[in-house]
Amino acid sequence: MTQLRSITPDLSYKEMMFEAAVKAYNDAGVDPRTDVQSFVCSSEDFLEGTSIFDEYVPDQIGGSLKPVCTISGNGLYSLATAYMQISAGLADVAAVEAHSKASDIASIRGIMSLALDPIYVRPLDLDPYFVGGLEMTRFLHDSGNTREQCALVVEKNRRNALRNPYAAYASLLTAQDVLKSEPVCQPLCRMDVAEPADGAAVVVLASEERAKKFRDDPVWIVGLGWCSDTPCLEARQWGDAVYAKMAANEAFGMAENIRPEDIDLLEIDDSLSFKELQHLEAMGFCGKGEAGPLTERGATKPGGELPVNASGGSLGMGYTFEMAGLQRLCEVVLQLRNQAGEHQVRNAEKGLVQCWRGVPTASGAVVILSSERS
Amino acid sequence: MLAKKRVAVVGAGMTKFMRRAQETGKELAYEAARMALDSCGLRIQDIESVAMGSAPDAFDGVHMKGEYLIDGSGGWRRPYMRNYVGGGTGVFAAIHGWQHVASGLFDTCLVVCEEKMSSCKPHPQAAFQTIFDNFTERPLGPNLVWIFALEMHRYMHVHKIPKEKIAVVSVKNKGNAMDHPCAQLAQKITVEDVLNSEVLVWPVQRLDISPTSDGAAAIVLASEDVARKITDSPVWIDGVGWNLDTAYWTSRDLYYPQYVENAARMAYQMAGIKNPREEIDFAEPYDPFDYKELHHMEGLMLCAKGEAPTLAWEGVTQRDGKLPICPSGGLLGVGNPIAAAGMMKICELFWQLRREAGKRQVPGDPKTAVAQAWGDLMQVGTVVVMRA
Amino acid sequence: MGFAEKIQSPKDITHLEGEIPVNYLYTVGIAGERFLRELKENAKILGIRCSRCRLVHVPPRTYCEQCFERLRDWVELTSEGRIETFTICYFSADGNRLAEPEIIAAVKLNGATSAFVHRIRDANDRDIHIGTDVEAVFKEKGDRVGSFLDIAYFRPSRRVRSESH
Amino acid sequence: MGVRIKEFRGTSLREEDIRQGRVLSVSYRPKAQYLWSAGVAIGRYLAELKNGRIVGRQCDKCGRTAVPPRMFCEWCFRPNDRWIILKDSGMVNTFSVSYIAADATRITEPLIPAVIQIDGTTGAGMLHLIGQVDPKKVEFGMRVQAIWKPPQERTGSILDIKYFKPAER
Repeated sequence: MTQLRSITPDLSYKEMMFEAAVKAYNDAGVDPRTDVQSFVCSSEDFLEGTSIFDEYVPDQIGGSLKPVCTISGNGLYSLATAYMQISAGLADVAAVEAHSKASDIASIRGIMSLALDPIYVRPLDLDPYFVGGLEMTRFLHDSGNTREQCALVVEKNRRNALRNPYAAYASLLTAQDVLKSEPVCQPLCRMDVAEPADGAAVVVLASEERAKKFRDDPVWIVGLGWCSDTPCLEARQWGDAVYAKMAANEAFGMAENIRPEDIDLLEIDDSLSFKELQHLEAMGFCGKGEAGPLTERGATKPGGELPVNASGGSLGMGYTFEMAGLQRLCEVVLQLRNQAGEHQVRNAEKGLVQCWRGVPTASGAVVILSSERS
Repeated sequence: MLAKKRVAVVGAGMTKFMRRAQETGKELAYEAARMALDSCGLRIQDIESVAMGSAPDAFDGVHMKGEYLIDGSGGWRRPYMRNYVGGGTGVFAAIHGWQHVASGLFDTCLVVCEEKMSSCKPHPQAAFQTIFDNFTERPLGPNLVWIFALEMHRYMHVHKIPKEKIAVVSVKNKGNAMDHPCAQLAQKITVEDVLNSEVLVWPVQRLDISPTSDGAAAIVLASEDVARKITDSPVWIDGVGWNLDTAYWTSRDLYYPQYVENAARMAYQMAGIKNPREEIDFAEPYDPFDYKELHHMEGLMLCAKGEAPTLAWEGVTQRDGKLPICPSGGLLGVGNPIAAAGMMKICELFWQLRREAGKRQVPGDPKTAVAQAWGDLMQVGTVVVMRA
Repeated sequence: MGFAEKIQSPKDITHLEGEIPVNYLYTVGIAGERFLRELKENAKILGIRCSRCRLVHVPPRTYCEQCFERLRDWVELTSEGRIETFTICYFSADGNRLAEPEIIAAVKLNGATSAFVHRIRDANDRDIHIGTDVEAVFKEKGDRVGSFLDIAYFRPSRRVRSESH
Repeated sequence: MGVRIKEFRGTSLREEDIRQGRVLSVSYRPKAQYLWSAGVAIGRYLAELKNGRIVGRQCDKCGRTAVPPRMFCEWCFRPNDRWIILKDSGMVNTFSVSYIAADATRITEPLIPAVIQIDGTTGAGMLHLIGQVDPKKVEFGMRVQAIWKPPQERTGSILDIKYFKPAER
């Protein structure tokens, strides 16, 4: 993964992807031209400003004239696709790519508006984050978590980022600063929303047999799941992250012997402050209404009993759209290899990564990683 | 490690292909998905995962189009994922669905492809401007037909192919489509009609091209044991392959689609096919332009390089010929709602191999067939081998 | 890693401005056609029932997303409902600040199981909470064009408004 | 459409059905604006076009010179090694004659798009136009020469080359 930055005017997206790819292949000890049999990229055309973005991905990741495909989704979906390809016997080694060139986008709200239903929602002509505002109101109402607890998530994650050299938005700001920030779609304020960042990430997957040849300390994917709730705002259960609950159920179902209480650290979606609390509850890491109090007493800090987003999360590192899931996965891999540096969580053996595809979607994925094959 | 499973197509469905549909994209996807389920007596509750294929969002005019289409595609509260390899998507969607089941993660997968190009104004071609490199190509004002004309012309030059040997493909496919109830451009035309049609970008003329279309198509996939419970006549996906060439298309010799050959080799190897010319009974190569069918026959190694035009001219590729090509009527005749058009080819293999294609049925006893799609900047090949 | 050379002066940085230059015209679909016609002609809100799932979808659809059955059982709904959730929005879709913030709510109409997302106007802020009864205000017939915005907005029901005064 | 399937759905419309309001529709003009970063390779390429030069990048491992340039070799997957100043002449690899504009409307003066292999590269070409020639006289393998805009009109764009014209023999 490259360092995240608020802008990268000196590099094209191709050059950013190349840097991430070189780092990943070097880390894994593979040559993409001879060892990697499949490449899975992640992009959405309107985020790139280019139609059929799949055209432009192969060269800078070493995939020319090889099996390369694009998943229109978050990097964790691409990871799941590569996992299926390896399980099905199509490849021994696969590379997964995701990136964000958010600074190339000059009208992000205009583009997010294009994701709203053209007949029944878009005519309102409002900041698409209103969908997040609607969710937050209902979530706080149903769960009993408070507005202030959401602000504490921002304080925690931006401070966590101070210890992470990859982060673009590290800061000592406080919960009070968050509450005072400009309202966007109340109760959502400016600082509740993760700021966009540029970066690229590449992850190399290998079958069990090959992985052991490449390195002594591979990190294992022991569970994964992805799920979509209704795309229709009219049919939403506004207070619940059904997608996160169902994806986590699938992932834990696959990871057989692992339960939520066995997880040592989490890197989960916090692209809107309340989402960290909502996702913790949806995935069964605590009961309804307990995530706020847990945050308040510091349990989710890096030294707490359940470290959440020790990296700084999207609030502290920056929001990288379809790369966000892969960014969190890279963080957990570093943690499980005991290479996370200043923000290393002690004795981390099992980690969980989760993504949400952002406003206005109700889709997301969960991956459980372990340093043990189990 | 999970065991690799054999995967079958057990159901298929599609909408009519139309220049302009009243249905929303969601409604189109629903009609195709529902028909695919009905055709094998399954309900949505029997479906464990959904793979969606759709091409540029700039056609439908919806960012994250895959998310928008979830409800119409049966993705509600299911593992649902969208794949996207440009024009190659329709066949790649079947490959992606195959991966869902062959990996052992799921026993069933509903694969749905949708495209609604008519939403794009003034013309869907406007969206194609944005497929070019923003710095080095788009300022020149290119359109999609330019690059295909460049490829077609190079192909004609290298093999010294007269235009009429290409035009015969358009005549055949539009004629074959007369028997397809979903066809948008079924026509009885002659080689002269093609040669006399309006010149768009020489050597491409009006009747060399498939139309822009709205439509959807879908299949149901199942693992071997589940498939055998659903139907007595599953059609097996025995080989899959895909390949993407460099984005720097001006550095390649466009006369031959090496990426299609690579994809075909991957699929044939998996299916145990050593001699495709002998072992493939009929094929549905991608035919958005008439010359592409010939180009792709060569890439699929169904004939030697430069030999396809002669086979077409001599009638070998007619529905009752020795090697029927595009018995459906292809994109030229049935229509080209990009991803749905590729999926239509998978549907055609399914119906033909089950001998359910009615008036379009190829004669004899077809056992093995190949479908292929192509896209991006003349760059991606996606190939599926199916067996009865 | 990286390249043999990189840009070392901000003066050497180049960028290009551009857009995706297209317009769209969306048909409203089979279910949408009947629904929006009814709004336009008769200021009536139609839903569609799925008896299998015990759902009444509004806006109506040709199918039930949950059981995937084809739907045909159209029902007429009242124009009254209650707020499921709401937000106060300060910006427009193009990122400009609105002259007046706009209250947006998900409104579940009586008899429906899904909830419209629409504007709330003509309201005191203190009356707006989850559970508030609201009613649709339609545009005048001559101004209705067969759009979702033929419902101009929702406002607190008469009872809420009279208690508020 | 198997024989088992009797009915195919889909409601086909004519343009007039929508234009005359017989069916309802919603129009929308999206706001999809960008500021694409050129990056190292394309940034220099455009700057050199402004200087009236075509530059490529060479890979020492395979010896290829790539134009348009990139900072990596896609075949060797390594950072490539040096800038090469190329001639502004080349050879027509393939061409076509366009009677339609980008939005599919008809144009009277046809354009001649071509892939031009730039001299000094190994088969690397660029998309550009051919001018100052009767379309009927363009041939495969024909030698062509870039015609530049005057220096004061150049902006650092691929359009700083007006077109390529047949080279003098």
